[in-house]
Amino acid sequence: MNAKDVAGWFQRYADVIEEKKAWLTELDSAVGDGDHGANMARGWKEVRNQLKTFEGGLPEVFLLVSRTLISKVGGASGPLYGTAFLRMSMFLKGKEEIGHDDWPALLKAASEGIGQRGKVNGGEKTMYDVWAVVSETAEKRAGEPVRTSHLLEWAREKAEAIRDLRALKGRAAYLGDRSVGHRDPGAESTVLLFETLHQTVSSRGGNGRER
Amino acid sequence: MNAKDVAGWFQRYADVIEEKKAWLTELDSAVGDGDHGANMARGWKEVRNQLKTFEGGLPEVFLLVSRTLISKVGGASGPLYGTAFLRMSMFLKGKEEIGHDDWPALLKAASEGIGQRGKVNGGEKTMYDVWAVVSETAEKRAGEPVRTSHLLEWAREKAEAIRDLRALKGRAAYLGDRSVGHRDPGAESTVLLFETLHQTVSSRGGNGRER
Amino acid sequence: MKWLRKKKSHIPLTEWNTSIQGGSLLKKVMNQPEQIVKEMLEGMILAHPDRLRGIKESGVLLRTDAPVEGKVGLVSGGGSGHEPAHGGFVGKGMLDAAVAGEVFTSPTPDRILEAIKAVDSGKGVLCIVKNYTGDVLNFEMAVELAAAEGIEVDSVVVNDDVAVEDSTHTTGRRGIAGTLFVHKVAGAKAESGATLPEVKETARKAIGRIRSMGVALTPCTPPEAGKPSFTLEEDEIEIGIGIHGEPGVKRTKLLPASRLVRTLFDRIREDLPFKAGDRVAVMVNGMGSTPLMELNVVHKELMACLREKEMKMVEAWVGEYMTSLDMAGFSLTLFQLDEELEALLAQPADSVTIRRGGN
Amino acid sequence: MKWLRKKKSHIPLTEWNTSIQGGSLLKKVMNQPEQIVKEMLEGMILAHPDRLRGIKESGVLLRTDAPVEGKVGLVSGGGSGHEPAHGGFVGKGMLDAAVAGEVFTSPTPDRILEAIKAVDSGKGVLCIVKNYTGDVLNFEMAVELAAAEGIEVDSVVVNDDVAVEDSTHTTGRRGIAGTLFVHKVAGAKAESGATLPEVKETARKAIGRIRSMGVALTPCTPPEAGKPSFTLEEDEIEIGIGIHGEPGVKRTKLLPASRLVRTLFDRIREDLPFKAGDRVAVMVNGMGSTPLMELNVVHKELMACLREKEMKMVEAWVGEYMTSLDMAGFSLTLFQLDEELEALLAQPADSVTIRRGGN
Ligand SMILES: Nc1ncnc2c1ncn2[C@@H]1O[C@H](COP(=O)(O)OP(=O)(O)O)[C@@H](O)[C@H]1O
Ligand SMILES: Nc1ncnc2c1ncn2[C@@H]1O[C@H](COP(=O)(O)OP(=O)(O)O)[C@@H](O)[C@H]1O
Ligand SMILES: [Mg+2]
Ligand SMILES: [Mg+2]
Ligand SMILES: [Mg+2]
Ligand SMILES: [Mg+2]
Repeated sequence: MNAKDVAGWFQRYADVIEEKKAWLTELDSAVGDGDHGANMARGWKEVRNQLKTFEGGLPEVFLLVSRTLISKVGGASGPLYGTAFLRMSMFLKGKEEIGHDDWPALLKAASEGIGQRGKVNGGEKTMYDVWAVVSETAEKRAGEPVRTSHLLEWAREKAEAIRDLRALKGRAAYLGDRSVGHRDPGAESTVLLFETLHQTVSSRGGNGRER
Repeated sequence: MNAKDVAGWFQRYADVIEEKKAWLTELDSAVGDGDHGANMARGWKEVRNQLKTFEGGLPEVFLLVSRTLISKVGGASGPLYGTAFLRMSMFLKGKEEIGHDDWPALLKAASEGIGQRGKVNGGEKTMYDVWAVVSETAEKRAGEPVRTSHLLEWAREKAEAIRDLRALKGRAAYLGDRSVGHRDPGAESTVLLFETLHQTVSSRGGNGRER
Repeated sequence: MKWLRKKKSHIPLTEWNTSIQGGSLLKKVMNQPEQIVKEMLEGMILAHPDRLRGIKESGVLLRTDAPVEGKVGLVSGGGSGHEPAHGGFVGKGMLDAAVAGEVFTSPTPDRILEAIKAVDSGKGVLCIVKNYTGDVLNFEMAVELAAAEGIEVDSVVVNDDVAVEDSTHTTGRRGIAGTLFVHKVAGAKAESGATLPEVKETARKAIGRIRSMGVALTPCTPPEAGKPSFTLEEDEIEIGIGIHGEPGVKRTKLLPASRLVRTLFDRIREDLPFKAGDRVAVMVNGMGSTPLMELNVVHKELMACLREKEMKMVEAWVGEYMTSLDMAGFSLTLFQLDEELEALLAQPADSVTIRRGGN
Repeated sequence: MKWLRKKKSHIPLTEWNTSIQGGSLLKKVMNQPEQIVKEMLEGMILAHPDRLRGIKESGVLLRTDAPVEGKVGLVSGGGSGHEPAHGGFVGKGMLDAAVAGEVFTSPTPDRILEAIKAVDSGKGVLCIVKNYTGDVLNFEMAVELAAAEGIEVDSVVVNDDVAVEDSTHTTGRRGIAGTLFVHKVAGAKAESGATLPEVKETARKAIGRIRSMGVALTPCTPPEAGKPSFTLEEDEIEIGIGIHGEPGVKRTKLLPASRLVRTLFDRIREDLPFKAGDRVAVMVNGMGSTPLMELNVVHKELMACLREKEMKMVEAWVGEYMTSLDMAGFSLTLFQLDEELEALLAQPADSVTIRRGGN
């Protein structure tokens, strides 16, 4: 994927966030303060605006997203996603394309960023769990080509699996046992990110590299 | 009526006020602030308490009621009824009985007291209208014996008649035209006073003087 | 949740929340509704022992240093349910005493008399009364009783509510939140050592220049009555509402803040009338359950109205001053200042609610 | 009612009260919900131009005289909807800046950074942060950015809410109304000319001695969400509620004030624990729509609890300090003082909400 492909991915994600805003908010109402949809929509709307006039390389498009999310989203998810995209931008410095082999390290950079920022190690029932499983599984398979369909599949499975956990971080933690059974909003918005990645790659048709 | 008869009247009135408290409050809710029942009940409960140990003459029993209402009722009705009973007490100074011929002047004293205190002349749709009609009609009939059944009848008729007026004084005045059609709480509690007077006199059975 | 479970089982609600009519529960933080005024006054004194003391069983709150030698005493009061009015305005530079009646019921003359006696230093006492029949009558009787006891005493009646028609044949305008500006300027005047007629004159001048009007979004529920004082539909508001939940002058659909403020402002402005070049103090007064966030939005809109009419705001009170229990809504007050009033308003004050240093 | 009728017909509600979900109307005094924070901040500045100025489009309120030479700057903030927190506590002896985010949403690092830069006089800046993941993360990033720009900057995190279990593996306790006591003592310390590490140490000491817990009688309704943040039955309350309407620790039937206060008091007292002989400051904080009358009843009950446990109250804040929009309910805070903290609490302050003269 080059800068243009990535910009397409982010545009698509911005659309999906707008569309799923109410749903994300509903998930957050059950376990948090009911603003995850509004928070994300505020940030990604601005990303879409910025992308309209954007002309830059691969690391710059990630940096643009990072800065925009950090300065527009607020709440917990702003700094967390912001850090993830910042770390990815740093990893991509000097590159013009994300190749097959880049995915494990790229995802690791993002996932570690979230883990550090959020002070989580996994199992706290946050978006980190999804990022971590995607990054770790990709790494374990080192050598095999990473397909976006796999990333999506792992993300979905994890988001589903952590429903039964008790939240230990973020606002949902205040619920204690009452958080069990509910979806985590940040985990779900992360799944959507991989879903749109996969859609973007698939719809390019093209060389099948990513399929 | 001597002091004992009057004490009996007031005791009976205190009972009736307790019983009709909710109704008076309801009337006041429609046109005022919904406390006339509570106000009156607070005052007359204390009157009943005081009467238990009371031993004094005719003016003193009126004075006791006046003082108690003034210091317990608050609102508009406290000073108004308090003034009425004070003026009656003053009129009865030196007397041991209320005779037939005393009624017109006694009621006039009360009615004038209320008129002065409330700065009303009649027609403002307040308790004064009832006191005034009773006093004036009794005066006009000078010479004829005043029966408590008449007092009650005049009071009832007036309270009914003023329903169709627009209130000009008291809280109900803020309603403007919207007060038309509603009963005035103070007028109704005044009717009850004459109703219990009549009941007291009737139940004495006795010499029929008052019937 | 061991800490909750280990208590013995809950007191049945009917044992304390009993005076509720029609069986519906009153969601208030209280014990017996009949005790709420007494308990509130106790709480206020306990919270501010340096500023307030009480007269037992009388509903009277006093400045700790009352009577203040060489100063005219100021007494105000009325029914409870308007907190912080009036106890929150007792202190140096404002009231010497506040008399609290039952909820929405004027205090009785004997209690007002106690307050008058307690604050009289020999220089006389002025009562500041809101224009409601009950308040007027009870204060009037108290003033007569105090005069009979040889105290130099007088009263002024505040009637700032432009929602109500004014006429000598009627009860006239109600006294609402603007009363607190009267406390402030009369308090500063009294503190300066002025005589009773002088303080009264200042208070009267202020009253002539203060105009207010309110709006309710929801009714309030008196603790003893146990049900709302009136009803409003989901999308209805009542413009010109009184501070006891008395009906207002007009029901209308909910309006945006800008429209709502302009409606009240126009009526207030036209009434005096206020005019270009006027220097004014403003009050945006919350009715009890309207958040400060919304009151600040109201203030912003009010400032736009003032700018448009070229009036100059020199002082703003934005918050809860004269509430109506848990009513949602607000009132606006404009106070047309002259040199004396502006200076008095800026004088120091040290009450629970209004505090300002010397400047 | 000519004055109303002569206006042109009402703006349809849908033109402004539009973001309402499920079609139900939001009974709030507002214009567009998205604008409410901005309009509120404008209103605050317009009401207090002598105390507050703003940084355009940033949600930052500053002391008019910031940066104050030779003084450590103090910055706090968080989501809006808690008014008067935090803008009401900006002023001499308290905060130098407050940063307001959207309703119930932490402000972003760039805005916090602007505040830090605006109050830094070269003596360094301390951020006072409530313990919510969003607040902590955004302030943390801002502190990193400020440090990168060469500003001496640090932060403390307040976590006074005993309703939430504390553990290093979890988010830990929330920061609620007790935060305002930290503003007061850290503010006084900074005003004394102390260094950043000294101010931080005082703030940390205070945090270690402050405990709070709240209860909700009704939920609150965020203006953009347009529906209550949670639901409670007619006779139900939620004990241990957070200030954003996050679920509390326990639902129970409505209790009389005395029981309710004792429940919170016991939990708070046992936590530190507070003990006989302690000198404490207390805060009875209204959540937004609980009348001052009820808060004073709560205070009376709290004083009974303190007396019983032989604790000495030396300062009481009874009113609205850290609200949750229009939620009904209250929180209690106890602050165990030592000599330094008691003296700092008594120092002068001149913010919109807390004002006290020199003494
Ligand atoms: N400490 C943390 N580490 C990682 N992710 C977290 C952490 N705290 C919260 N989150 C994520 O953030 C999401 C909530 O985001 P959002 O609702 O936008 O912010 P807020 O909680 O401040 O309202 C949660 O669903 C969770 O996935
Ligand atoms: N100025 C007045 N003159 C005579 N009666 C009055 C006047 N104002 C009010 N009232 C009477 O008082 C009654 C209301 O009494 P109440 O509800 O106890 O006091 P409040 O109006 O202070 O709540 C009215 O129904 C009316 O009859
Ligand atoms: Mg959230
Ligand atoms: Mg009444
Ligand atoms: Mg009344
Ligand atoms: Mg949030």
